[in-house]
Amino acid sequence: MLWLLLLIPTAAGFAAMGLRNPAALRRTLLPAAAAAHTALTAMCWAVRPEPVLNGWLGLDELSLLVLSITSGLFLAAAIYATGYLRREPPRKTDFQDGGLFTDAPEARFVACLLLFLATMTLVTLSRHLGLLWVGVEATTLASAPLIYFHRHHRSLEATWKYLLICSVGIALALQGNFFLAVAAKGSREVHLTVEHLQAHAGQLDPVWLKAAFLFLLVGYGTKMGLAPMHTWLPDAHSEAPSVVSALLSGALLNCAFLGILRVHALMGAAGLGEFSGQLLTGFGLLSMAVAAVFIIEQADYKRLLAYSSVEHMGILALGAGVGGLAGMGAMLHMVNHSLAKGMLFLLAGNILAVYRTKTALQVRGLLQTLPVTGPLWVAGFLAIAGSPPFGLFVSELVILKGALQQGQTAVAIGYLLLLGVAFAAMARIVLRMAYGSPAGIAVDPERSRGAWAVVPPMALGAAVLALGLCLPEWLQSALTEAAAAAGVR
Amino acid sequence: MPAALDILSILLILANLCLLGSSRLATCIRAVALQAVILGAAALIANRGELDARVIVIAVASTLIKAGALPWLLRRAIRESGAVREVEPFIGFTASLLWGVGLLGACLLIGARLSPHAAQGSGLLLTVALFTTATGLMVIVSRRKAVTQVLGYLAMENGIYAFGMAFAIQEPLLVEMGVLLDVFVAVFVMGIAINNISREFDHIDTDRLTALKD
Amino acid sequence: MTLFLTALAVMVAGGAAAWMAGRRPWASVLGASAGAIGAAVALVVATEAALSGRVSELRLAWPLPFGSFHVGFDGLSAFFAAVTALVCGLAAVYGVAYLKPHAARRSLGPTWFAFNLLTASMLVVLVARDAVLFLVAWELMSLTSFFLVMFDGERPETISAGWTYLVATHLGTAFLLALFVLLGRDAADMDFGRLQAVSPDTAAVCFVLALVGFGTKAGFVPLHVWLPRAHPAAPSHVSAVMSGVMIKTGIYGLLRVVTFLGPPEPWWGWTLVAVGAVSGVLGVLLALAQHDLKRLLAYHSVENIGIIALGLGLGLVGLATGNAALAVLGTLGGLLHVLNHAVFKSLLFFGAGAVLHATGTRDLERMGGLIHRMGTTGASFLVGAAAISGLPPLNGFVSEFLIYVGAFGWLADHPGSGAAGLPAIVAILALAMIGGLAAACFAKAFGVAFLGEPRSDAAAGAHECPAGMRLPMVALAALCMAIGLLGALALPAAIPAAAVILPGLDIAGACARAREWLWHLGGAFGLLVALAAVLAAVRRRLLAHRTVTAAVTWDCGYAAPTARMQYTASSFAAPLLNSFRLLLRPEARVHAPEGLFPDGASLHTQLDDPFEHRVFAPLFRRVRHLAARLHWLQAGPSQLYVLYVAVAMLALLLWTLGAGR
Amino acid sequence: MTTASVSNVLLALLLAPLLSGVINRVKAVFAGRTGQPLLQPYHDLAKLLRKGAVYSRTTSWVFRLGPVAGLAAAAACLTILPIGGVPAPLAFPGDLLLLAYLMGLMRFVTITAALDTGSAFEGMGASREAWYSMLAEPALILGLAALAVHTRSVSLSGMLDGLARGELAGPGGPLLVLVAGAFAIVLLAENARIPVDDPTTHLELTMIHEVMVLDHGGVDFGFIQYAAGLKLWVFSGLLTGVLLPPLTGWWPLDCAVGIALILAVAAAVGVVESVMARLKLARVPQLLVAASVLSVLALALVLR
Repeated sequence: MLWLLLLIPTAAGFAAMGLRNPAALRRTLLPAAAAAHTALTAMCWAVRPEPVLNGWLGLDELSLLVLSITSGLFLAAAIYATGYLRREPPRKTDFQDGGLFTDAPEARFVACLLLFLATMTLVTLSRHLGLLWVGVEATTLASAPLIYFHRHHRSLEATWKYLLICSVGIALALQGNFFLAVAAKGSREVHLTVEHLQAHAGQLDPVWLKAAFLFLLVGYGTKMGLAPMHTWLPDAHSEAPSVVSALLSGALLNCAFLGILRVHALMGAAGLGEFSGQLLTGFGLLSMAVAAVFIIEQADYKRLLAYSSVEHMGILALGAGVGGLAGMGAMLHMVNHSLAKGMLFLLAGNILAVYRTKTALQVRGLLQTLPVTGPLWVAGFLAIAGSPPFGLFVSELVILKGALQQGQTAVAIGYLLLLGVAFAAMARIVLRMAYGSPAGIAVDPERSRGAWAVVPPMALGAAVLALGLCLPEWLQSALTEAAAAAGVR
Repeated sequence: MPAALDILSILLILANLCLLGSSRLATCIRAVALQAVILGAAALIANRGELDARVIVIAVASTLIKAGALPWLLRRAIRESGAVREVEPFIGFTASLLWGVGLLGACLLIGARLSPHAAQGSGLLLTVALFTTATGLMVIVSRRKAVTQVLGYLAMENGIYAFGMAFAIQEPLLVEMGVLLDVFVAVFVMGIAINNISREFDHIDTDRLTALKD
Repeated sequence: MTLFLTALAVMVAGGAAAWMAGRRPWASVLGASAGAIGAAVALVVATEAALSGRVSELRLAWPLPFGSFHVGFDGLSAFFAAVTALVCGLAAVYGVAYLKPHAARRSLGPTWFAFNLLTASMLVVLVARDAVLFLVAWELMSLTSFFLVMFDGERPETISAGWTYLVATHLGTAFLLALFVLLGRDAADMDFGRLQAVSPDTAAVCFVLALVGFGTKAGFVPLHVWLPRAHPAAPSHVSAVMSGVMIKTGIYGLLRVVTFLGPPEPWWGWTLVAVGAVSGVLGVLLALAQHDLKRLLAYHSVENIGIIALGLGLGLVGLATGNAALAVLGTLGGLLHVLNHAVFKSLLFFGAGAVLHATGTRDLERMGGLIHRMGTTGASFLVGAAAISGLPPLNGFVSEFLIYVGAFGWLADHPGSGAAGLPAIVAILALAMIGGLAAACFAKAFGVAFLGEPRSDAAAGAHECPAGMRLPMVALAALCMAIGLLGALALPAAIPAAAVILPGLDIAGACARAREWLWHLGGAFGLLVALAAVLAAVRRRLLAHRTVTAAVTWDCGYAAPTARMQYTASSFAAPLLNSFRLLLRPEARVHAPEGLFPDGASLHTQLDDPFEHRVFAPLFRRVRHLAARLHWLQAGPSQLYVLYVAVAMLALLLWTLGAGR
Repeated sequence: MTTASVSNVLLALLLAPLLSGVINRVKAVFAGRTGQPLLQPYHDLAKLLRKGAVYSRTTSWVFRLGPVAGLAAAAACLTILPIGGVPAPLAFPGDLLLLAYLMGLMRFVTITAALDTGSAFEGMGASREAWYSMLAEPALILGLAALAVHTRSVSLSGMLDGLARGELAGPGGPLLVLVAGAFAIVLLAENARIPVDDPTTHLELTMIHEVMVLDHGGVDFGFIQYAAGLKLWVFSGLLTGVLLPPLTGWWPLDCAVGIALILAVAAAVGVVESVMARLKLARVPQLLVAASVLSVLALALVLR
């Protein structure tokens, strides 16, 4: 079963790479593979598959959670992408400097999407830290071509920064793995599998372990988008096609977070949980602050969303660092954020297609111009800003309660304050976009793409709403177990 | 014979300083290649105890790739983009050297903190490995060309590899997968990117790569 | 309880149906009737519960972390719920005719959905017995009202007003989050029954949090800045609901939370009295300076919230010092004023809406003489104006009377009490100033808008509004008089609420006494009305068979007075504002006549909200500048970005290992 | 007792116009003129009530409501005002506030009636009236508060009883003097007398109260004049109640004394008007604020 999870997207990917045309077949291949993957994931909830590859591949609550998010979001993105590919002309003029540019071959795009899914699945499934690292590295390789889909110099620049910064981070993470191995030298015949390390956490050398945690935190933190390592994120998200941005924000960042959580759990088992917790909390607050700074008066609405991702990654880190109830909150928040952010990026794609600009000030009267996308955009903003009745309100409330229960009053205050600032700044921009009169703005509404473009975001929005209205018992317990698996106690 | 390891370490340091101090791209490329060779040797020496095929293959392969394939590809990129053969640093070479010495000090401190806890392996090599990584970062940060950034990245890689040597980590596949994958990234992906850059901008300076900002 | 919830369900369902109906002509009627019917049922249920004071609860499982769908009625909830349902129902009726002109331009379904959802969420806020449910309903209320404020979102000023409102209410909610989480910190869930302050210090912190969080919604100065911007922007029936009842949920929340905090400290009451005095006086002063009718009314909401706070503050002082008389009179006065303000403020906003509907302007200086064309509106507006000015024999005076008597009585019982008497004195002084100023302000508003000659063609061509809008106004005007004359009958509705707020205090006697006084007051009012009637009859008899001729206004010998010679609102307000210029710094743009043959001359007084322009705007600007100054962090070069990574790495390593942590 | 109260009210209704007659006589005496007869106001009223009416086309029913409601309010005041230690027919806790706010009502209707004419002069008068009364109101209410504390009563009737005899000499003396001062100023302001306002001026620009009623005539004007008399009566009663509480226990005598005192106050007003000049408009607020200060002082004194 686990093998299937890995094989389906990989095979589909290579197949897509292989068959250059007919395009129609390829375009059906993408959602089909995604659907199959989702179905398998759903089955995993019913029956938990056995670990394979002598325990290197396995599925615990945490990985199942992340896997489900990734798979579900990918399904939505795949459907959206199908419509996207249908519409997108191969050659178009760059609306920023008017130059002509082409897109990468569609076959490669689809293939990379599927491989991206495969690599992310690998990250979630791997119980071996080395293998997990390989997976994270692989996600970089698979996603870089996606960012360079539109072949103009801005997207190339974004790709370059993404590659460089993430590779550096990944290299540091590798260093961290080595440190871990050294730390484990004390216990004979090392295995970097989660179970093994947890079992022998006692014998690990604390100093090396701490150093290892630092390296892995910075390394995976770069990928996750924690300030100050977040710098690749806004560029990549603003230049990549919106569907890719949605996957980056909604799925990739979680996978990186998963990497950090694995080590955090290990630290906890080794009795260093406080040390790692404080670091996570600190990075969380810092990320929220930095994100707030750049959300204020942000001119580009896709960058705005990217920075908001940084902010929410900060919230996740903070929640995991504070621990206790907040850990469960962080898990819930991960789900909510992925859904809401995916929705927003897909909608941003629609807006971009119609308004042909990423400058927020040049977008006015959304509610009138795009009768479906507009309201969804406002709803998505409210969701991501954490207003009821959307899910993020609940998770943010839980995290706050957790923080206060742990007696981290200062953290709670900073958390509330930064949330407020980000909200105010974001509201200013979103309102200007949604309201106002579209008069005097060149829009070509025929470029808005019917059901393909609105159904997926609508579904995601509905999911966030549902999570805000009711959180079934089984899900709550699953989240709690996931938090426990993440070593957040 | 840890003495040999120590000598290699010293050589590694020198290579780093050369990388920091030289003004010509070609020299830098050679310096990195040299590091790769040294590390290949170090690998063989470090695991002389159990010198099985796996170790040899890995050492030789990575040496060949990093000392052979990479320089060739980088030179080609430079030739194609017809870029200036200068390094064009943000920080002067002397300054970089001084910085390098400072980094060395920091690494010594960290190494000193760590090595007593090290179960085995050479304390010096540990320090040098860290220093090499730091040098790589330094080169990435302080040089202007995309090529030099790749070089810096390779240097980091060498540092990490050296670290792996220093402790002869037995964890199956960890070192190999890691190093090979990273090399793969450096060589192919970044290579491709560089070629794209040179096509798009007909040069490989990164100072034109600053259109995206706030 | 179930009936109540069913009513809410009907409301929301009707709204949703209206949304589905979209542009169809009957969509508006459908939504409105659903809202009105639901509100009517809710009104009946709530009134019954308020009068009986019976406690009824209902708890449904709600799978949210530490949340449960737990609602219930007690005196306090029921009282506020009744007021809310009353105003919302009438507003729904009023809204149909008011929105009709927009129907051609846009679909009204969504508006009605938002309106009904607003009503429903307000009522849920009032009956919620679980913090999570409360917060959800609270935020839902804010959001729906926000969407209604953005009704015509094309205009830039509406957008900025909406932003101000959204941010203000959200920041307020942040305080509430902190408050409730702090109260429920050690509890497994956040049911109201389990909320408590662990220590006196926590209680104090919670009180401050509540004061800020709920005060933002209620519009305490200086947290009121969103109010005069958002309320005028909304459609008038929404303004009525927001000003009349929505801001009262802030008062309700404050009272509700105070019941969690155990025995109050005296300084809580003093703070509330101080806040009330400041809000009241500043609110009415700022109102006096406005020439936008709806903005003026919005500022009066600030003033009346101040009066309510005065009463409740005195009540808290009484509760803290164990003085039943003061506690009861203050609390009852405050609660009754909640009802009264809801009645006459929504009446006034309906009137303003009718004027806007008829003349298309909110600017007083462009109105005048409307009473000739809009008789009913004018008459009901006059009643509302007199009532809000606290003039006998209307309801405004009744509630202020109770607060006054509470303060007077307390002073009379404690001669030589020294500084302890300060709250009472502050309350008296504030009420006295508010009384005079409010009367002046509404003399201006009514006089300039409805009396004299029309100042613009729009005013000259005005027409009376349709019956659908007149009916609610007349009903409310009648209610103003009824509560004025029979305040003693309205009082029992507030007594159970007071009992909830004042636990452990024997209030029966004081309540009975207050009621008796209100009977006296009603008698005096009756006498007044009778006298007026008799005199009117006499006058009619005297003039019956005599020559009654019409002429031009005597303008001191000037034969041809024109509309532009009338006293303007600016001129009327100028001297009063001038005596407070040190406090408010009003801007007067005077263009004095000069030369032998002066051309045009003009006087225009205007007053920017000092808190908005001297406190909040600079604050936000400073934050924006700070952020802008930090943008170099993201300047572009990849080297810089890698440097961040490297520095972070090195710093962490040195910090951890170097310091031997 | 009720007979006494009712007789008080009736006497007030009967004698109120006399006050302005007294004032005019006193002024005439000071000016060395013969002056109009003491009962002239009655003749004026009778004449006005016999006249027809001329209304401006601008005005509406609000204009006609003004005099009626004003007179009603003033008359209603009488029913809660005790004279000479005799409780008022309608005495209940808090009636003092009703008194103050009935005055407010009277003012409100006058102002709206004035605005109804759409004349610049009457608008100006209305603005000034609102301005002054806004300043006078705190003085009155705080003064009443001081009395309430002093007498432990929140009802006028209870209060005036509570004022023990000979207080002026006793400890409460300073208090009473302060309050009396405040009330005196309020009386002058509220009844549009010099130095605040000049009822006999001939230049509309300088009028305050008189200019508001320029357009009223006939019956309406009669009502207004009569209401003005009643208002003066009420304030004088308030003042004398404070200054000189009743002497004997026998109510007819007390009432007689009380009424005599009220007439004396009218005479005093006449004297003030004769010896003082009218203040500049800008100075008046200072006078009124001074009154409030007196009241606050009194309050501080009694709460100390």
